[in-house]
Amino acid sequence: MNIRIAVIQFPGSNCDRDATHVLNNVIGIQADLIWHTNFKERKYDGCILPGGFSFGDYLRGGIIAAHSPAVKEAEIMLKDGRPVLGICNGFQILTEAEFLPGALLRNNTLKFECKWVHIRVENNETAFSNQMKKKEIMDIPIAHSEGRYFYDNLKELYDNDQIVFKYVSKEGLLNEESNPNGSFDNIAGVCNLERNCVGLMPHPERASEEILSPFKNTHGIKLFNSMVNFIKSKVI
Amino acid sequence: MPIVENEGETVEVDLTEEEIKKIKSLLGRDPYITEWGMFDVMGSEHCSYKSSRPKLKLFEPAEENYDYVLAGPGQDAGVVDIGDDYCIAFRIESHNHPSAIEPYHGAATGIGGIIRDILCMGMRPIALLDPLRFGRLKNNSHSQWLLKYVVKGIADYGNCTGIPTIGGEVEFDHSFENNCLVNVACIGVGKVEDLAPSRASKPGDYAVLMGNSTGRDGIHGVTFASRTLTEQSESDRPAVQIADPFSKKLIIEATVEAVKTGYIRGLKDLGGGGLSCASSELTGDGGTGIEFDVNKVFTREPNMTPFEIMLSESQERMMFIVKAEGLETILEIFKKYETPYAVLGKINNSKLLRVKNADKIVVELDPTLLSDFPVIIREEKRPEFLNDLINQKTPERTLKFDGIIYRLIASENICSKEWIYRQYDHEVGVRSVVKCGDGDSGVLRIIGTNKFISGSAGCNSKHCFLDPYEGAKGAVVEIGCNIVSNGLKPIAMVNCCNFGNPEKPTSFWYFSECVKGMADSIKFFNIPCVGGNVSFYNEDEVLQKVIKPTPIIMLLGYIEGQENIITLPFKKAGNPIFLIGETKNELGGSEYHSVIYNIEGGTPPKVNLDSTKRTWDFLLEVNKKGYIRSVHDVNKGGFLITILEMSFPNELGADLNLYDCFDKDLTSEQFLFSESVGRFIIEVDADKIKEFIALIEKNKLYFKEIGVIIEEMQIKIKRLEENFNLDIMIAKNLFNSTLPRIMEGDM
Amino acid sequence: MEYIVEVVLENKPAARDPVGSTIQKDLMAKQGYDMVSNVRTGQYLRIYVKAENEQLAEKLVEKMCNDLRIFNPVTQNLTVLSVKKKN
Amino acid sequence: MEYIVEVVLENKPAARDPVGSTIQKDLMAKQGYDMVSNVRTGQYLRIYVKAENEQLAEKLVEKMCNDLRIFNPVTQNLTVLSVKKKN
Ligand SMILES: Nc1ncnc2c1ncn2[C@@H]1O[C@H](COP(=O)(O)OP(=O)(O)O)[C@@H](O)[C@H]1O
Ligand SMILES: [Mg+2]
Repeated sequence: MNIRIAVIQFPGSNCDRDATHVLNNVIGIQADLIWHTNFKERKYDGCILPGGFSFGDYLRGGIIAAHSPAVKEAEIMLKDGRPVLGICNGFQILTEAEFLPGALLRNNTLKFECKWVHIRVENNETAFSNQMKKKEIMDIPIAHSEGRYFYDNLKELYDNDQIVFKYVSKEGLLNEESNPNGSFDNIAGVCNLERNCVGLMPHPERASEEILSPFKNTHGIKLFNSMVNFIKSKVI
Repeated sequence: MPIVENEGETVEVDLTEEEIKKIKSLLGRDPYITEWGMFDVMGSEHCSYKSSRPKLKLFEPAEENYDYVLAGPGQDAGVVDIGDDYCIAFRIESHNHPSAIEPYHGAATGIGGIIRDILCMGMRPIALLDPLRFGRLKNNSHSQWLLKYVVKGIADYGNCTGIPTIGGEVEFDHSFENNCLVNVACIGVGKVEDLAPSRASKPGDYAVLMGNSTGRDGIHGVTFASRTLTEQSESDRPAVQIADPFSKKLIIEATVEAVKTGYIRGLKDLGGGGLSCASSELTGDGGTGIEFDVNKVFTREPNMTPFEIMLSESQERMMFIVKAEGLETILEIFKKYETPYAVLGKINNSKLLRVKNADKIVVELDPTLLSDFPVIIREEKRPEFLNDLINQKTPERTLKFDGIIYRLIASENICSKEWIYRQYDHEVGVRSVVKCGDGDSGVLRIIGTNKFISGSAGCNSKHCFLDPYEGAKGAVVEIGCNIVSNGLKPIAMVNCCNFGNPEKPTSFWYFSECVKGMADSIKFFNIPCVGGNVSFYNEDEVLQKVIKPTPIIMLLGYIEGQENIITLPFKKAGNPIFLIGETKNELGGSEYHSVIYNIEGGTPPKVNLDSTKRTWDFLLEVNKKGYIRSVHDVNKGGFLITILEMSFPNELGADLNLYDCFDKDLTSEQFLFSESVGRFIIEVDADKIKEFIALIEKNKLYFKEIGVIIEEMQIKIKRLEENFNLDIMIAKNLFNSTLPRIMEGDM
Repeated sequence: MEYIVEVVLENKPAARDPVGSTIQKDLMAKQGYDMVSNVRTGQYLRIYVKAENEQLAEKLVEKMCNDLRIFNPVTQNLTVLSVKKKN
Repeated sequence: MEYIVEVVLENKPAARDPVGSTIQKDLMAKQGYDMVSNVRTGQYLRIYVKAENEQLAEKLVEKMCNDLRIFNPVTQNLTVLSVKKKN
């Protein structure tokens, strides 16, 4: 089948081309860059809200973009089971749109943090983690200043198994040193109840080619491969 | 400053009586008040280069002598052809004075300005670099405040616009205490066909102003930048602009998309001098003219006068020269990105810049009058204190070597700069192949090709202070070594000259010597100078304090083939370590002198251009052959610091036998701590030693095999007058914790 | 009639206020201002709005802030500081 | 005695406020709240400080914000919104 993915460009998105590059040139599926006011969900099997600073992150990361018509289109996709991924600023947009639980606050370091971290797979039954093993550790970079995950009902997240990724040490230990921004319970990514919407702060598109990885691996690509697998398995 | 008037209006201009007379006679009448403002701005040091121009002539013309140079000095950015229709634009600028009083917005708008310089060549900006200078940091809340907010300003602007900051440099020295330096560089990539000249060459084209509205902010910003920072600056304060990276991001996308249509014939950003500078340069260089009404310009505040509109330096504005048939397409693009615009008027062949306010003419002159300001020949004189300084002796050593090295590795100028580059998104764009800290330069891939480019920028201000000619040559060599260390070849240079008041003969001497040093060395290496920027008046008149001369060099590296890219960390125990290049008795201006003895003098390093060139060629060749595994050039603190830096990332040690590794005339401390330029530490593949040595001997390079990499986390130094060990974990901790402890802690 | 409505968005206590505590701890206390026991920070907005009267201006701003999620109900509180007629 | 001093730091009136204008234009106006003509933003601080009396509390806070460069007078203004006794 011909899979077609939309990568939404909000004013101020800046990882839109990077995600499109990985989908088109590394994985080899069709991904279109679409300006947020022109996005129509009908043509697409899935969509990605990329990283960046939509509307400058003015007021709060993701809040202004959450009102964009593109987000309403994404909601339609979610309702009929198609996959939607939010990376970094995209994650902020998905929480502000209330498609995902919680909120992303200013890092407790009070600074922008650009570095490679390690995340552990907590739930491998989502549209974006089904090609990973549970508890698998992945090398991936972060680059954000508002990434401290907060939610006032953690129990609900655990009960519903909505935590997808957690920050851990190289060896897989959950501790404060491996938490780059002060996120509750080291949470790096969550999903919705239906498992077709995932948001995460780290950047899988920057960890999908060996040449870019200080660890010479391509762990990030598993997210996109999971999406492709999810789309294919649903069609069959 | 003289006051001029016309029709009852007056304005203060920073022009000499002679210049005023000349302007009147060229024009054949008294300039209108807005014209006075334009002459004032265009005649400022910043715009006219009136002091520096005679010296900058020492650089050979780049476009004529190098066939791959597509744009050289005089354009908004230098542009080089890297083959297969791709070209690279790059440039460096200073934003020192605004940053000294408002570090956050000063630095941020500096980034904004340099991005526009790249953008207006029609290229997409893909990387930033930031060479910085501050006063000493420890126990100095002013320097800490400046560093904190300069870094935040650069981070917020670069990160938001999605342009990675791939490298930079920083030095801390008391001379920058009241005059910090914020230099910013930008690199752009594009197709040769998209190159947009800053020229309006064809009558009938439309001039379209696009971007933010024009306000009263930053009127006379240029004149401000060209004046010494004194008490006077207090009242100039509103001259610092507010940064708006989000608008800039939209302008970048709209501009790149517009350029791709093929309908843009000329493009110019509005920087110093605002609309008056942009419109006169576009038409002046294009041999055309234009007429427009200032009321077409969209303003942010009501009742702005023509003078204010023409001279406002409001940020984030561009002027497009659009082919008539493409106007509608271009305006549609601006609408998509919701960037405001105004079609000002049509280019004509009058060779006149004519601006009206409804029926009244406010400007009517030949635009070339504004760009040809007469030069001023400045006096130069070597300062008398230099002789004593250079003869300063190294005090008797009382500390042990290991203690000295731990102190050096923890010192401000040598310690890790990770606290800075962590705050920069250095990976956005998925091009960053060698990232901050992994190598001496930032290396980027050009997606869709097997081409790689790199950038590195800096200089050693302490060396330049003692000997500006050799110091500037040393800067070219050091930055070139940074490029070569990662396997690329330096192909073009831009520079940013930061000096004191040019009206003072000693300050001007420093400038003059540095330019000579730069020009001589790049000529020797066959590297074209494709652009630059001069910042004078970095001098505190009240305290009589001048900055150390700082000729920042930026080099662009290029190579085809991923296999050529090499990084700094030691790779494997058992591999031998070589020191290439000769160490001389050159402790002058060294970190050893400054950190351990708090002295600035001594004999500064002299450069051997010939052996450096042969070393570069050799390294590029052995790297191609795959004989070497890691490379790092020797810089501040001497070669043991270099070895430590290579040992940290993979936590590998080294066993060094230094017997017979240096000239008998040298003492051990001179050998260990001299900062002789053009040296490298190289890890050679153990299986390729023979081939490596054969090739190095064939090239007649000075080299020593100094030891071997070991698993143990120690650097063992043997066969000096004292044997000693350095613990890698202790050194690494000192290296990494210095900046965070000062900036987050209580020092 | 035009009114000026001042509002402040603050983090709920559970969401913490690292900016405020850093200012108090790392800046004020360390520089000798130890008479400051606590600092809380927030985002301040001054909104210029047309409305019939003061009450309506306040109502409108409150409704808008809820509607548009000007404050994030998961993490923030909103307080109207003042409503004034613009002159 | 402990006092609560509320202050706002914002860009000088003649300076731009890109945050405020983006909120007004891209959020409020686009979502139908076009009765909002302008928004200016700032940093809000609520400072708990020990002092002899109200005047001194206000003075102290102003001096401290200047001393510690909590704001930069080159681009920003500081306004004390209120001083209250803490109960
Ligand atoms: N101001 C800065 N901004 C960004 N990166 C910086 C800055 N200063 C230093 N770096 C980075 O830190 C690393 C080490 O820098 P430096 O110590 O100057 O290198 P060198 O080993 O050539 O002396 C490099 O990757 C450099 O780009
Ligand atoms: Mg180096």
